Amino acid sequence: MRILSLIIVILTAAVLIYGTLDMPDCGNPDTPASQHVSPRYVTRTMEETATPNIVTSVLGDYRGYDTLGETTVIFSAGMACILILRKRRRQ
Amino acid sequence: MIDQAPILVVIFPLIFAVVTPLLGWWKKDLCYPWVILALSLSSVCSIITLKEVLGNGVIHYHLGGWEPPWGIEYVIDHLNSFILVLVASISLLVAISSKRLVEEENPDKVVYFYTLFLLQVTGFLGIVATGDLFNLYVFLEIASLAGYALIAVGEEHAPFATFRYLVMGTIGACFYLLGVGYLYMATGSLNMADVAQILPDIYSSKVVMVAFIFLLVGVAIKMALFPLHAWLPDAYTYAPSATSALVAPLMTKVSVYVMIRIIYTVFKPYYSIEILPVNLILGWLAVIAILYGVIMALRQVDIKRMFCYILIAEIGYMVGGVGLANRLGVTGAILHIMNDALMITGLFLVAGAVVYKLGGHNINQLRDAFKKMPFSMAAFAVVGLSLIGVPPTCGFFSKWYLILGAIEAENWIFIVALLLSSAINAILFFKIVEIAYYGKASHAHNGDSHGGNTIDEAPVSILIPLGVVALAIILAGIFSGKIVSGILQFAVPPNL
Amino acid sequence: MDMEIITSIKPLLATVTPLLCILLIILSRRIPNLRELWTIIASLVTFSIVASMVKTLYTSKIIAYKLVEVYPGVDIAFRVDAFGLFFALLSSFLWIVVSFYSIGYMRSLDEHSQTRYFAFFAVAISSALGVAFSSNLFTLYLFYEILTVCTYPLVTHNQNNEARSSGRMYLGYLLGTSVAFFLPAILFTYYFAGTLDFSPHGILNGKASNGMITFLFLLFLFGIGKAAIMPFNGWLPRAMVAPTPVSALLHAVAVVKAGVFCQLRVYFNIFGVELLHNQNLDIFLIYFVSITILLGSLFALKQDDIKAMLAYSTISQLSYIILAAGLYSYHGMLGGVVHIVMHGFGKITLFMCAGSILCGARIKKISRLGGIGRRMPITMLAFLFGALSVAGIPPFGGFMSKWFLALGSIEAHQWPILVVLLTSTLLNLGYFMPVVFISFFGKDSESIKGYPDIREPSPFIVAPLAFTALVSLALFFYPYPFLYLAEIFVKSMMGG
Amino acid sequence: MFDFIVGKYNYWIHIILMMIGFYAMMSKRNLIKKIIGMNIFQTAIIIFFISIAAKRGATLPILEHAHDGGEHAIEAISYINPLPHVLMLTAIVVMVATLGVALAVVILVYRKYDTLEEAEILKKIK
Repeated sequence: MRILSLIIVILTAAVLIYGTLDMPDCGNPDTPASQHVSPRYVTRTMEETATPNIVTSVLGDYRGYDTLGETTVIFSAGMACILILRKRRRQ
Repeated sequence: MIDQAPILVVIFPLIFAVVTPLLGWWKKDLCYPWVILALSLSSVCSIITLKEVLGNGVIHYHLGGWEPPWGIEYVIDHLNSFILVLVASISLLVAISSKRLVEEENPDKVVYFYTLFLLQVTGFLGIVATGDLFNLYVFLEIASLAGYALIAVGEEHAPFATFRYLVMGTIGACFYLLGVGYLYMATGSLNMADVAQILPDIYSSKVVMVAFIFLLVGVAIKMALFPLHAWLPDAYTYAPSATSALVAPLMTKVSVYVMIRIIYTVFKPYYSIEILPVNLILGWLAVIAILYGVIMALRQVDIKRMFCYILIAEIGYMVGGVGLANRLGVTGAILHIMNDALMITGLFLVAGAVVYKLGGHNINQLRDAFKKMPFSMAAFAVVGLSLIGVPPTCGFFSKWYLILGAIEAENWIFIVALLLSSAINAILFFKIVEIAYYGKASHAHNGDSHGGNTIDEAPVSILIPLGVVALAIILAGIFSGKIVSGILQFAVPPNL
Repeated sequence: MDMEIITSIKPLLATVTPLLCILLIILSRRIPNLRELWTIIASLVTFSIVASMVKTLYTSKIIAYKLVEVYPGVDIAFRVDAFGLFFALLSSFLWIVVSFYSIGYMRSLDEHSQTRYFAFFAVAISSALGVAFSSNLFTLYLFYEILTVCTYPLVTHNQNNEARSSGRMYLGYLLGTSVAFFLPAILFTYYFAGTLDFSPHGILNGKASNGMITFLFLLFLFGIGKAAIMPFNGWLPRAMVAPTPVSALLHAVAVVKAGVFCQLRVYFNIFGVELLHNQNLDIFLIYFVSITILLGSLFALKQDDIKAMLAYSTISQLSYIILAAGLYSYHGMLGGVVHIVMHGFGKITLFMCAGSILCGARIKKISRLGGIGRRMPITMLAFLFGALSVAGIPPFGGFMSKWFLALGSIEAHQWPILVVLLTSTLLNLGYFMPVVFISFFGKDSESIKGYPDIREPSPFIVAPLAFTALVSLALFFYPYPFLYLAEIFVKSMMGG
Repeated sequence: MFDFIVGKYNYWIHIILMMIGFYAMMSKRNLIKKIIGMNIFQTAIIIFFISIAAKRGATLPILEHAHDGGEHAIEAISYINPLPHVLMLTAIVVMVATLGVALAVVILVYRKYDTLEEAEILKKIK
């Protein structure tokens, strides 16, 4: 079992590292990640959301629906814990 | 109202879920009608959405008014509007059937059970509706978390099975998230349509390839595709009856949907088939999954576990259809998403009825079940015939498309696997039917059936959904031509 | 030769009437007399609907009715041509006779679950009519499978261990062959021909390679297991565990004739006789079924159980009918088709006699029949009539079909077939005549000696069998309208 | 070559960290250790995402002089990419929620079997 896990882990790592070979260097400002979608958040956050903290404006506004989902996740987890841990009342 | 229908499909269960604990705190009995109401509204909205899509084409719903790719959008096309209707209506049916089951199995947890039930459905619907890769992850986790909790409150060994499922599920979700990360790195976008537009220019990138692999592996874990299926039988066997009837048909189908989206929408067939031979790998996995599933099912003496292995085999059908990579095969796969959702719901509803009435899910407890529960067993027979693929039940028609697709793709081994699984399914169901039909061999001999075995049917709340499912299986079969020409032919990725 | 096509709902009505009667049967399950009344009424109504179509067919018209499209180009649709009506007329007429007989038989043996019995009997008739009226291979397959499934509860009516193992074999053979061979054959046909609609000259001509045609031919030959061609004949003798009316109608007429009907349909209207002839498949076919003809008769000689003997006799006689497709001549085809009716009336008489003996004297073995003819003269006289007709001795109906077949084999220059026919006739007499002889002239057997109350059972039993025996006789002198219909059909294939 | 390693090494470290967690999830026999592995795995993914956001010479994604009336031209290049941060805020919450549910399940397991060793639990199931 351990050997199998080790093989799987090494394989997974190999694939992941293989992927990094074509990645832009860390900190490179010319990556697609920094150039395609995100510049708008930086440059227009003030006029569109009036929030200087860009993370906040994205979190609460541009991608606010994700945050609703996030809240739902917490709610689910809470309900899940109650459901799981609530003990049966003794009759 | 009609403009907002796409989002309301998802939001109704969510809002109702938030209110459920409060309502339950006030009056416990209100939870059940409340859930039914929520899911009915959601189903109605999903049907409105489907009609809209059929009438006016693809709906783009921008959440918060932000245009993509900056904001999150819902993209409802023929494929996912169809699956939305399916998910919403099947969860409604399961919800209807759940009343007595939940009261019996988790009497003091009804309120929280129903809350999570709704959250689970929210998760499924969110996954299906969204057009954003990360948003999909969030809803995947909602569905998963609710699923873990719902399964954990099952029978004796449920908690440990849940733990294993949780570990596997988390690995799957993490792989998916990693895939999204790699993809984001390569494209800078999270919107599926946007990513799809950018990708063709960078198909040669290793990042994209790894992203693709991880997205698929992550989804494959969630759908329990063959080598990654190990968590499924335990988890769904020990789960409470209402949970397994909800999760077993839907979680896997939703994952198959996501797989179709990734392979054919985010990536294009050119990439998934010409550059990487995904179709070959999926084809082989499907064949193994089908054969493994049915053979394992044959060995089980526990009907719920048997159904779980059947489910694993059925996943093979759909994945195999996706892997055929031609219009017929993918049509078959999508049609089978519907048919299989109906059949698996039927199976687990029967399992629920059996557990409720006969007190267990060992195959021997079914003795004389035809006498005691004629309606449940009649519905079971319909489901069984459909799984075997006897016309006019719907199972026949998806097989029909799949086999035609396989002939076109010249994938003979898949045809053999399909036919072989039909034959083994026949043996399998026959085994159950025989036990339920003959009962104890000793007293069936002397033609008198007047004493002893009186009808002792499952409660109406289970029988009605079961009847609807059985009817739907037949109708879906008879009208499968209409479904395909009316909806599915637009749902198949256009560039196949 | 284009025939005028008339759209009419009659074929659908005829198929659905027995199904409607099921509802009434179930509703009136507590009042046996009313329940049986519904069966009788339904059988009369069905027959009159079928008979009302004869006139239309005489004028070289075809009745068609399309129900629903299940796949682009594939419908569930009805189309009544002379051959279909020919079979439907036979089945629906004999249903009336057997309905009366069933009442007498089931009551005199005080059988259990009679409601279930009558209900499934009606389904079986409905699907036999569906087979007869199918307009394409798909609809045919649909009803073929329903027929298999719905006769299972009839075959295993006794619900004891013997019934269980026979039921297994029954479904195993019939479902197994249909899923493993018949279904792939249909799919391949569709793939090559692009349609499944029956056409007077076949649809496969020039559509596939010679090797493929041969392959398809073999798939169909072995796939339609109901025709009981060796080596797939094992289910028929085992199915004799069913109550006698079931054996009488289903395993002498509806089910097995549906099998040969399907075979002929496929050879005539999918391949086309020309195609078979050009590829020499017809020669292969006639010699292949000759084996069944001879072996079936030989096996029948060895049997001591009356019904088992009749079953082997049926196996042998069914292959006579298949000869129609192989004897490439007018009279050969005519003889095969007409034999459906001649053998039907003769064999149903024999089966009903066997049931009558069981009810009147509780005897199942031939060796115990000594002297029974003196106690039950009408039954045994009817047995003689039936036997002579099946063996093909004038002046009984069976002679006519054998005569045509013999003429056909001369026309087709297949002398060995003539020898086969004559040998088989001798064998037929060899296993029938001793039965008749000992029953009239033999010593009283032990089963009869001490039982003075052995006499003809209820008139419900005796009247139907006397009636069909007389019909067997009458068919020699007046074989219409069956002969007309057969002529119309065979001419439609030969001409044009 | 050196540049290559300097440019990519951080990804590799994240990957190694992930794999440590992944290995623990699969091969550890104690349920709590599995959960710890799960956490390591998830945390590594979060760090990985965050490192996508990095831009050399850029600052936090909070606008300076935001309220000055807009004379300062805001250049995307001077702020790091905010999107991965947002995603990871969500992911962290998901992770915590998963952890919570996992622990609750573990408690339930412990109540049933009085142990958290996988081997012993399997023995008790049989």
